[in-house]
This record gives sequence, structure tokens and C-alpha cells, in this order.
Amino acid sequence: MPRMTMIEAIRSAMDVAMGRDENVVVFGEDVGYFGGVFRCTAGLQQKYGKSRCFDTPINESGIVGAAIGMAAYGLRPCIEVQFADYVYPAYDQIVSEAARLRYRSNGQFTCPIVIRMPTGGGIFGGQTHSQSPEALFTHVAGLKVVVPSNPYDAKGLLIAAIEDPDPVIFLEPKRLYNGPFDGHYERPVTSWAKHPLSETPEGHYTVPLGRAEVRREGSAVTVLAYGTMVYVAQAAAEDTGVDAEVIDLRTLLPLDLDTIVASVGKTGRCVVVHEATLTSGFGAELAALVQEHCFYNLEAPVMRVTGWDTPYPHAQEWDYFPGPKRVGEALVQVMEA
Amino acid sequence: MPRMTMIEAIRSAMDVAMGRDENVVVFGEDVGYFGGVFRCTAGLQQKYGKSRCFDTPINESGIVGAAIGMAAYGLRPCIEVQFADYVYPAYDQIVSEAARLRYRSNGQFTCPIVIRMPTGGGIFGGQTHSQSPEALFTHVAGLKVVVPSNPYDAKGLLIAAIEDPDPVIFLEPKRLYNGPFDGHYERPVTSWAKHPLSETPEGHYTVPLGRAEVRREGSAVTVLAYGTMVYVAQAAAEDTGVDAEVIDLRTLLPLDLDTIVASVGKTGRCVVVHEATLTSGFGAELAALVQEHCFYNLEAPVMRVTGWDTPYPHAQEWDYFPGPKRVGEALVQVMEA
Amino acid sequence: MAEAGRLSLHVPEPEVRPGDTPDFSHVPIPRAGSVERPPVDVDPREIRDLAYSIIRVLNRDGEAVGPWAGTLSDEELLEGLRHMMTLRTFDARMLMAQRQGKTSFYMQHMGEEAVSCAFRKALEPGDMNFPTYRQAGLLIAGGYPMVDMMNQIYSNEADPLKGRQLPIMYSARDHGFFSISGNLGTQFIQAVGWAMASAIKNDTRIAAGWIGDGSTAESDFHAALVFASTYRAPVVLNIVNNQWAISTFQGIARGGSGTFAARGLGFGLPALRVDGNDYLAVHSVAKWAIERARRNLGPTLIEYVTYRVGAHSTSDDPSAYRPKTESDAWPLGDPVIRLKNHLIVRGVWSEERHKQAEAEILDEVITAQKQAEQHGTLHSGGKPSTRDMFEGVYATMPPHLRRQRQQAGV
Amino acid sequence: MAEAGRLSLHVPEPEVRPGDTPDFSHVPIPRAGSVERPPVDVDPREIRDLAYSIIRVLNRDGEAVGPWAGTLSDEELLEGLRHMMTLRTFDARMLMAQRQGKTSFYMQHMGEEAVSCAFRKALEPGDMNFPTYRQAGLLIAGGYPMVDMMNQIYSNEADPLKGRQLPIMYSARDHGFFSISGNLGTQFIQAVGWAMASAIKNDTRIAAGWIGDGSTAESDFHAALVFASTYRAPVVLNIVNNQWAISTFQGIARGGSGTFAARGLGFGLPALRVDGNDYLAVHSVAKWAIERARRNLGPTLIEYVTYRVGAHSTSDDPSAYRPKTESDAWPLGDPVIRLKNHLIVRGVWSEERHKQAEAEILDEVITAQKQAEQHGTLHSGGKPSTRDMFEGVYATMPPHLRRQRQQAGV
Ligand SMILES: Cc1ncc(C[n+]2csc(CCOP(=O)(O)OP(=O)(O)O)c2C)c(N)n1
Ligand SMILES: Cc1ncc(C[n+]2csc(CCOP(=O)(O)OP(=O)(O)O)c2C)c(N)n1
Ligand SMILES: [Mg+2]
Ligand SMILES: [Mg+2]
Repeated sequence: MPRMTMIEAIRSAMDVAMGRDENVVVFGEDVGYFGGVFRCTAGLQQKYGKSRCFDTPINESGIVGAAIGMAAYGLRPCIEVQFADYVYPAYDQIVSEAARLRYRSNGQFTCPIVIRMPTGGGIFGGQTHSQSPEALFTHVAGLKVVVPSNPYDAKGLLIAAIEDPDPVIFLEPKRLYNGPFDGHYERPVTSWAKHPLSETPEGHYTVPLGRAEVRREGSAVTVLAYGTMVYVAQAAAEDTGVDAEVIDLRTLLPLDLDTIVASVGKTGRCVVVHEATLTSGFGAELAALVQEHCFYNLEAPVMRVTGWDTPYPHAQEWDYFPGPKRVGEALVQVMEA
Repeated sequence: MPRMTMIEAIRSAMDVAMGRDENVVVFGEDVGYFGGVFRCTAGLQQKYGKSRCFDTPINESGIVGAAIGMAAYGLRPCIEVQFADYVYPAYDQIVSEAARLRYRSNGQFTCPIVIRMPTGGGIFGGQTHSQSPEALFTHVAGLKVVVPSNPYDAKGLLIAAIEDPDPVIFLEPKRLYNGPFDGHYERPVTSWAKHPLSETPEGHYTVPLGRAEVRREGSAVTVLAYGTMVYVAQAAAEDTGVDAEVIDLRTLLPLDLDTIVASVGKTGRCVVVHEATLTSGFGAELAALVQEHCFYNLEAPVMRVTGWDTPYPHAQEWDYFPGPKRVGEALVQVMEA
Repeated sequence: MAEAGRLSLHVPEPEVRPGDTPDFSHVPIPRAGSVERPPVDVDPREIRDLAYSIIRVLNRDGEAVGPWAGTLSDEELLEGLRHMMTLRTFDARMLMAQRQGKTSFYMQHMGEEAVSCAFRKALEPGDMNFPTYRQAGLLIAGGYPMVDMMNQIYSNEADPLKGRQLPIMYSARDHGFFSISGNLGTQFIQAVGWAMASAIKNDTRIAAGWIGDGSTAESDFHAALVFASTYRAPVVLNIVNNQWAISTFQGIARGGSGTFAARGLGFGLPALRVDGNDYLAVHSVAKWAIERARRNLGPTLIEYVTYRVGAHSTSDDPSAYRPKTESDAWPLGDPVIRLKNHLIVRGVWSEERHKQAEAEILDEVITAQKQAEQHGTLHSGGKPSTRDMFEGVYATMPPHLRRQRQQAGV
Repeated sequence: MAEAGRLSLHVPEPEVRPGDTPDFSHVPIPRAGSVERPPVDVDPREIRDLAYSIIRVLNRDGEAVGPWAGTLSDEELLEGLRHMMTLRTFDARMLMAQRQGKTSFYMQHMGEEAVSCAFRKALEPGDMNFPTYRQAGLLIAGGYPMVDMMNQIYSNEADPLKGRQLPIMYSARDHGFFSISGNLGTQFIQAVGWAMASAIKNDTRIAAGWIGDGSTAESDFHAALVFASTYRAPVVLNIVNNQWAISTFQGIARGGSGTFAARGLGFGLPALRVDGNDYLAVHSVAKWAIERARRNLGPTLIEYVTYRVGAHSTSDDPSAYRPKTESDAWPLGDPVIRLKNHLIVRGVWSEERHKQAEAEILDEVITAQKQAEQHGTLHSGGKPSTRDMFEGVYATMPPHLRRQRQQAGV
């Protein structure tokens, strides 16, 4: 099977979707001729023409608003916001319009759009190229929120998202685009070529939305993670020797609660990890759910290891980033509790 | 002492602040000549002139963006977004600009603005006049988030917010504007005139940000609430006879964790109540914090009673609204757990 | 005033406020028939002056004059009059229903009936409107059943939107009427997106966006103009300038620009201003712009100059911010009366037939209302279920919502 | 192509792509000196044509001609040249430093030096700029120490912004330079707000907003124009049209409009287009607009026609989307060379003195760089502390952040 990077897998997903369904269109800033600043759409304009893959003016609200109109017409726009940090101008269109269109029109109009955006830190991108805004979307009824962690999933989830009848926020951890990053920034990075999950079929397949995957089995503590943090959590388990079960959530909304509850039921302990700021991050929802559903199994409070409650800094990136050291300390601490 | 409604108290706060500090300016849609669709700014233009209280074009991003520029100049804008449901177009200015200005400029520029907005449901306002978006702000480092529940607090908190050196999101539960609403929509409503907390000094005073208040002492279970839900929680306690301690959080960010921990330490049980949708609502953060800080005192999982994860409906308002019946059931259930 | 050499803030003010005598004499009203009618494939740069004039057809004597007089037949005009009268009667009844507590909220069209009623008749089946809350004429003139409108307003058991939406926030896909959003401006760019989709699919259908004078200040207005201009989308962009945005006069949104139509000039769009109270002028200008769009010549921006005679909504009382008599002084008259007079001049209508039509229409509306009320009103009779509240958030209900629905006991 | 009678989508394309021969012959370049200079209190409606022309001062022979030639002295012009040369040298050194891994990111000004350098000299102390990331000339020409700029770029222990901001996102309040945001467009309306504040306080200071051609598509551009127009804010609104927005040519943002300046016409603003590679023209037009603002006559929109010679940023490689030789074909030449030639024609400069100045400036920049590097670079030497990361989120650190700082062990 071919090996792909995340970027190649994401590109392949759009290629396959455009090839199968003429209603799939792709657009965004620098997405057309150039193929995107991360090259995720490279070659699509050439292959499918300027009507189906094109550059847009720099107006995120316009990009999403136009996509909503197109979706109401019957197309399936898969659009790019250049960085998740730049999604806020489109927030009204997403929250007030895309998320509620099916509901408020009682299904007369629907909004099958996918909004792709590079998310997360670890590239010295400073406050405007590092944010993880997933919790701002998981609070919004009507949206689905997906965060893939490897090429295989990225392609399968993106095809599933494009085929989904409802709006999907598709967050691509940019630190994973070219290789699995485990947060050991001082060590050489590995490339996807050496990782089994870079084996990605050329053709069509889907990874269903709403299903988590256990990435590392363990009996001592359950770690809930997604995106880059999946690798950080695995590294923390290896580094500390704590027998952690690492769950890659993949879809945050709707959430695969069953897999979580089953695991915490077994381990009795839980650590939640994400890059976003702590307060009202998605970890809060996870902690709340775990204590709601596993209260009588829990032997220690659910701990959260996250970005600090500050804007994302530039120079102090590795102090901010919840790396294997901080996650490892939490694993040890939760075992001692 | 004079008795005021919430509206009068809020107006009085701005009046006092404008009278004391020439740098306080007030503006927003319909805020100037007419005095606001809820009349919170009535009379201020007449008293302080058109340069200090004026109508704006209908552009929420423009209103906040202009306020940020004014704050950077040295003014203290206290602005109105007509309904919290209409804040999203301004979300980028709030999150990317107001919240981070002090940090990113290392204090060279600051952003002492207050963004007032009517929030919450209970008025048959449908999906665009009923939302409670507080969790979308509590996730943002650099913001403060305030939700008053009575005239005395509303005035004192609003003056404190205007005098605060940082941006404050000031959410006014519109269902409380004219009287304390306990969610018993089928019973006649009482007016503020009959409630002790409508006693509001004419002049200057502040209620400090970041401090919760116990509204009802109790020993069986702690209820964390804010805004309209404070009265619903009290009603639920009365209706069920459960000896609940009801805490009015007043400020969500920064949160008065000490008061919460002290109470749950005493009761060993906790129910969180809010109008906003459940998933990733502020209740998630509260539940996460309570289990983190009170784990060994908890005798039952922290329960959340909230709006459902749907857009805010029109006809089914009272099925959606977390009224005293639903809160009461949770109280009973948490006591039985 | 500030000292010399010092800056000061300019805040635009309407010329009259409650207590003053309304005066529109400064508003330049060109003679009916005086504005040229360019070919639809005109270079927009050649017709910039149309953004500063007003295209009018009906003169004071009720005659249709000039190059925009159009080709509507007697039957079509009589139908148009009927639509406007129906809308006005519908409004009156629903306002009353709101006062009677049968619903929570209502918004009327008084004075602006020509805009949506006439525009609708210039469209073809399959075209799509992205309306605001003040274009119910698109439904009335499009043959959408009044009783379904009322069911929506009453949030009753037959409400096509299952009680989920605020009254009057209709949705009627099959009638070319997009689901109304309560958020201002958002749908202007969606209309452009729909039109782009039609162009992408080499379809023949076009879209129409709608926005109020006040809402042109919203940022999505800009997004719409940028996208429409860049991709030459087959869309007609309609600005309904009814002089007021709740309590705020149009000068606050318009600022130093001469007109709202002029906003289109910076985008190279043809920008036309039209007498919004003149059914014939509205229809004729709409036809022109729709033909442009359909011939793939790109978008057109139209400003309809009209006046909001009533309150903004049932939550509003305009006497607090404008003279009560302002609407009487409005120089473009009443759209119903003007079309009525024209039909009388044309010899196909009379005061008597008008009175008779009024009675008939009232009857029709009351019949519809009775029918709707059999399905319930907001606080009594049949209503959408709690289950309806949980459904339709997604195509398939996800586990967490199923759990919540169960908790709610339904 | 679509069948006859069918719609199709228009997507603007630049005329040349890699492999093609660049050709700007279709870009109309008016003769230097040919555009009138109206009085600053002109009625904007009378000068609409200025939005479609280009104000130019320096002709091909290096002479300053026409009504906009201005009154800059030899000394002032020599200083201007030095500022532009310094900026160019600064850019070259910092680009190299980025390649050497001393910082994470850099953005240069090559070809656009005149815009920010000349504008800065038309301002008064106390005025405030709201710049984008491509106006470092405002700092250089304003006398802000280069070493502080470098400390920011290096995120070192002397970084005035404590390592919190991406390189080049400077903030220098005392130099009239607002904290740069990485989010496009947001600061255009903030500039208007600052200007409104100055007017509210009957101050004399004015503001300047800055935006790129691509970013005019952002919605806050609209917000800025609406507010500026309504309140006649004392602000100069600058659009730097450098033809590109990363890989996207200006036609995608501009759409069917003739020019970006024309966007101002729909708001009734005076809208001027100026040769952005002509130091004298930029300065003269800036003076005009700033005087307008200061005399409380309201906002002005200016489009600077220039060309981004370099890559968008150190993360970009333009050879993937435009011919490598495109910048050589750019018809407005190089701002440094043009001013140099003018000074030679004026008789106050020579090739030799220019070479000598180049050497001096390189020396100065290198000296500053050495000084900065003593405080560390991104990955080595002194750096802002983890404590700095926790501070300054609020004026007073709230309990939850104190708890987190403690957890972080600092
Ligand atoms: C985003 C947003 N901001 C504010 C409002 C509140 N609001 C409802 S209608 C209205 C006035 C709109 O005026 P205009 O666009 O002129 O339309 P008209 O009501 O006159 O038809 C306002 C401010 C809203 N619905 N949405
Ligand atoms: C809101 C937002 N969207 C997208 C970006 C990514 N981005 C950074 S620069 C840029 C191009 C800007 O082009 P232009 O305005 O012409 O300025 P120039 O770089 O040419 O000076 C883009 C799309 C951003 N920084 N902010
Ligand atoms: Mg209006
Ligand atoms: Mg550019």
C-alpha cells in the first residue's frame, strides 16, 4: 500500500471525493493555482478545472458564507481556512448559519460543508499560527468536529466528512503534516514513511465519524487525546513506564463516549490532554463526562494537561506546549493519587 | 435606598461612570437617541452629549473594533451588542484583538472595554434572541466574563467592569431585566420592587469582579448557577425541599474557586445549572474543576442541568429552558446517588 | 464645539425628531420617466449616474411613462395590486393576532409592499431568494399558501418549521424562498454562493440577495460584493432602503455616501436606484437585473427607495424617535394607492372594485386564519412536540442527543 | 465552456504565470505631474477621477514635476533615501539571520520601501499608525532603534515584547506604532476608532490605518470605511497594493472594480491613487490627506501602487506562482533607485556617495545586529522567561493563572 504524509493523504481525500462526485468543490485563500500554503490542494485545480477548485478573496466569512449558499444549492464545498487562528471572522457564518440551517428550515435546506483548517502549535508560529480552537466548535449544536492524527485516518475521515450531510469542522494538526511529532522537540523528527499509519489506500474508503481508536492499550490509566497529543501521550507513557491506555478521539463531536467509558471503567484513572488553553477547553467536557459516567470507578480525579491560559507565545513555545514531560508528570501523579 | 430594576441599575452604572470619568463613552446600535432597545442607555445622550453616547452602524465587528482603537487611545468604551446572539460577527475582534492586546504589546497598549449584551432565554425570542454564549468567552485568555443576577450586583459589577483595566464581557440576563424570574413561567411574575436586591445606591460603588456570593445556605448539595438560573435553583430547592446551597457565581472568569470548593467541601454534592447548551458549556469547566478540587469529598458525580444540545427553539421554549422541575429532579437524584 | 484647530466628532442626525415637522423637500425626486434605460450588457462604468438618481415610472397623474415603463399586461398589474393588498391585509391580521397573544412576535411591510411583490414576478421558477424578514411579498406573490405562513407564525402543530423558528422567519424551498436568518447580512453572501453554484453547474437559475439599509453596514455586505464582483456571480443584490433601522435613521449606515446604491460603484457593479413604492418601476428594474444575471453578465446592485410606515416590529414604538406624521410626508406615496390609481387611469379598475377586492381579500385572509387556528396558536391548541425540538439538528441523531431526548422523557 | 444560454463561473487569472513573459503594458501609467492637486477641502464628489489615475511626481529623467512635487528639502530627501536604504539593508540582514536559524520567520519590504518611509515623515509626533507587517519603514524613518527591532525579531532577553510575539510583529507606542496583529484587516477599523477617540477628546492627533490589497477583501475593511465615513473620523486609510497577496494576484480581491481606491467612492470619501515607488509622490499625497484629517475634514482613502519584489515571507517561494522576472518588468521601477537618481539630478548626490552610504548603512545595521545578538537569538543565548509567558495576560494575575504558573514551576 502506498505511504503518504498527512498532506498527501488529505490531498488524496479531496481528489477521490472530487473524482466521484461532481458536486464537490474546493476553494479558499491560495488554494487554487498555488495549491494552498501547505500544498494540501496542489494539483486539484489543474485536474478538475477552475470552476471546481479556485482561489478566493481574503474574507473567511465570505468563504464560509458562499459555501453555505452553494451547499443550499446542492454542492458539497470542502473549503480551507488558511490557519485555524483565522477562522474567527467566519465564526458567525459557522455558528449562526451553517450549524442551524437544517434545524431551522426543518430539513428544507442542508449544509454539507467541510471546513478544513491547520490547527495546533509546535512550529514557532506565534499566537496567530498555533491556536487550537476546537472547544469553540464543540459547544455548537449542529456541527461535527474532527481531528485526525495520522494519514490513514486523515484521508478516511476527510472523505467521510465530505460525504456527511452536515457541516464538519476538520482540524488538521499542522505539526503532524510531515511526520508524527511526539513533543520531544530536541530530538530528530521521524517522517511518516516510517509509521504504519501512513499506509494509505489510493482509492475511496472512509473512517466513520464518531468513533475513537485505542492507540496504545494499557491498564493503569486512560489518556484521552487527539491530534498531535496522541503521540505526546504515547511518548509520555513510554518515558514514564506508566501502563497508560491512549485513546485517540478522532471525532470530538459527536464523541465516542462508549470507548471512553469502557476504558476508564477498566483503568479507574483518566488524564485528558490537549494543546488548547485549559479553561473551557474540550478537556473540561471530557473531564465532566468521565466523572459523570465513571464516578464510581474513578480512583483519582480526572487530570487535565493542556496549554496554559495565556495567548500562545512565540519564544516560550516549549514551555507552553504540553509536551511528554508535563504529560508524564501527570501520569505519575494520577497513579500516586 | 432607591429600588431599581436591572435596567435602571445598569443605566445608573453607566451614568455614574460617565459622570466620574470623561473617558467613558457609550455606543452601539440604537443606543444613542433612542436609548437602546431595552432602554438601558436612555437619557445618556441627552446628559453627556452625542460625542459620548451615540448610535452606530449595524456592524458588531466595527463597534468592537472601534472600541479597541478608542481604548488604545485612552478612552473607556462601554458598548452594547444588541443581543448576545449577535456578538459572533465581533468574535474575531474580541478574541484576536481585545483579549490579547495587553499581552502582545507587553502592556504598551491596553484594552479597558466593556461589552454589554442581553443574554439568555425565557422571552420566546427564538434562536436569535435567547442564546447564552458565555463559554465561548470563558475559553479566551485575556477576557473577564461577568453575569449579574440582580440590580444591586448589576450596577456594582458594571461599574467595576468599566473601571477594570482589561476587557470585560458583561452578559445581562434579559429575563431578569424587569423582575427576578424563577422559571415558573405559568405563575405570575414578581417585580424587582419586591426583592431586597433591588435596593441600589444612587451613587458610586463597586461589586468586585471575581467573587461569588452564596444566595441560599444549605448543607445537602451545592448548586452552581448564574444569571436567571440563580432564581431557578432557589425555586427548585424550595419546591423539592432539598437543602441546597445556591452559589451565584457572578463572575465566570476569573472564577471564585475558593467559595465553590468551600461549599462542596461541606455538602459533598454538586449540581451545575446553566441555560446554554450542555456540551462544552461553562458547566463542563465547573464540573471538571469541582471533581479536580473536591474529588475526595464528592459523594456523587457532579450533575449538569442545562439547555439541550439543540439550537434554541421557539415553541418548545419551556421544554428547552432548564426550569425548576428539571433542576429539582437533579437535586433529588444527586441526593439519592 | 471644539476650539479652533481642534478635532471634533461628527454624528449624523436625522433632520426631524418627535415634535418637529417632517420635511422631505431636500430629498431630490427625479421626474417619472426621466432616467435612461441602458441595454443590459452596458459597461457598468457608463451608468454610474444611475446610482445617484431614482428610476420612476408612475407619475403624479398615475400614468406609466418613460423607458422603464415595462410591458406588464392589465392582468399582471391587477394581480400585482391584489398581491400587495393581500400582504397588507395579512399584516394587519397578524399584527392583531400578536396583540391577542396568539403569537410572540410579528413584523409588517406597510409601505414596502411593492418591493417584494413586484420583484417576485420578475423571477423564473427555480430562482432562489435569500430574503430578510421584510419580504413576505415574495411568498404571497409566489403563491405560497397563506395558511402555511400563519402556521409558522403560530408555531402550531402544522408549522412547516416545527415550532423551531421565530414567527415570520419562513422557509419555503419549493417557492424559491431561502430560510430566513435572524442575523442581519449573513444571507447576502449566501445568495452570492448559491449563484456561484448555479454558474459552476452551468445551470440557468439565478439568485437574489436581500438586505436592509441599516444592514448594509454589516460586514457580510462587503463579503457579498467582493465575491459577486470577483466571480461575476449571477445574482441580483437588493438593498431595501426604508429609511430606518429600528430607531436609527439611514444616515448612520450611509455616512458620507450619496446613496446606498453608490456602494456598488467601488466594485464595478451596475448600481441602480429605483422608486420602491412604484410597482412598475420595481418590476422593470428587477427584470433588467435578472436578465443581466441570467445572460451571465454578472451581478447588479439595486437600491429600492421606500419608507417603513409601521413600527420596526411588534416590540417597537417609533413615536419615540421620529415624528408620527413622517410617513404622511414621505414623497413617494403609498405603493398600493399608486398602483390602484394607475389601474383606474388605465381604465381597468375603479374605487368600487377596489373596495370590493378589499372585502374579498379580507375574507380570504380570515378564512386562512381560521384554518390555521384549527391547528393551534402559540399558547393554545396543537403544538409541535418536544421530540421535534430534538430532531433535525443533524441528519441522524447522534448518541448524545438521543441520551438527552431520553432524559427529557420523550 | 458552457452551452449557450447556460451560466458559467468567471475566475479572474493573472495574465502571466511561471513560464510566461511578464507584460505590464496594459497597466496605464499616467505621466508624472499630470494629475491635478485639489485643495484639501475639496468636495470628494469632484475628484472621483483621482481614484482611477496615479499621482506621480518623479519622471523618467529623475525630475520632480507637477502640482504634487511637494516642498521637501535636499536634507529631507537625503534622509528619506537613507531610510529606504536602511530598511532594505535591514531586511537583507534579517532574511539572512532567519536562514541561519537565528529566528523563526521574517517578512521583507523589497520594492515597497517608499510607502512607509515617506508616509512617516508626513506625520506629527503623537499621531498613531495601525500598521500591517509590511510597514517597518514607519519605525526606521521614525527613529526607532534598529536594535530593538532586532531584539523583537530574535525573541531574545531584551525583546521589548518578551518573546510573546511572532518576529516583526512590533509594537512601539511612543513611536506612534500600534501593536501589529497577525490577523488581517482587524486594525483598519481600530485606526478609525482611535481617530474617533481623538475627535471625541477634541485632540489634534490623527490616526493612519494600513492594509494590503488582498486584505481589502476582509470584512473589517468595510467596517472601517463605514465608521470613518459616518463619523468623519480624522484618519488616513492606506491601501498598499503590491499586486500580490501571498500567491493570489490582486485581481481576486479587486474583482470588477477598476482600482482599490475606487472602493472609497461608494462611501463618499476622497480616494487617491499614488505611485507607491515614488518617495516624493507618496509624501505629498500623505501630507494632503493628513492635513485633511487634522483640519477635521474627515478621512481619505489612499491606494499606493507598488510591487512586492520579494517572497511574501520566509515561508513562501513566489517562483511557484509568478514569473521570476515579473518584478523587473514592473513599470514603476525601484523606489530607492528613483530617489537616488532624483537626488543626483538635483545635484546633491552621486553614485559614489551612494556606494559609500550603502557601506555605512551596512555597517550600522551590522553593529546593531551584533548588539542585539549579545542579548541572544531565538535558539541560543538569553531569552524571555517562562514567567514572562504568564505575565501580562491581565493587569493583575488572576488566581487560576497564578496556580498554573506555580504548576509550571516558575
Ligand atoms: C447581527 C445582527 N445585529 C443586530 C440585529 C438586531 N436588529 C434586528 S433588525 C435591526 C435593524 C435592521 O435595519 P434594516 O437593515 O434597515 O432593515 P429593516 O428592519 O428596516 O427592514 C437590528 C439592528 C440583528 N438581528 N442581527
Ligand atoms: C484573517 C487572516 N486570514 C488569512 C491570513 C493569512 N495571510 C497572511 S498574509 C496574507 C496575504 C495578505 O496579502 P495583502 O493584504 O495583499 O498584504 P501583503 O502581504 O501583500 O503586504 C494572508 C492570506 C491572516 N494572516 N489573517
Ligand atoms: Mg431599514
Ligand atoms: Mg499585497
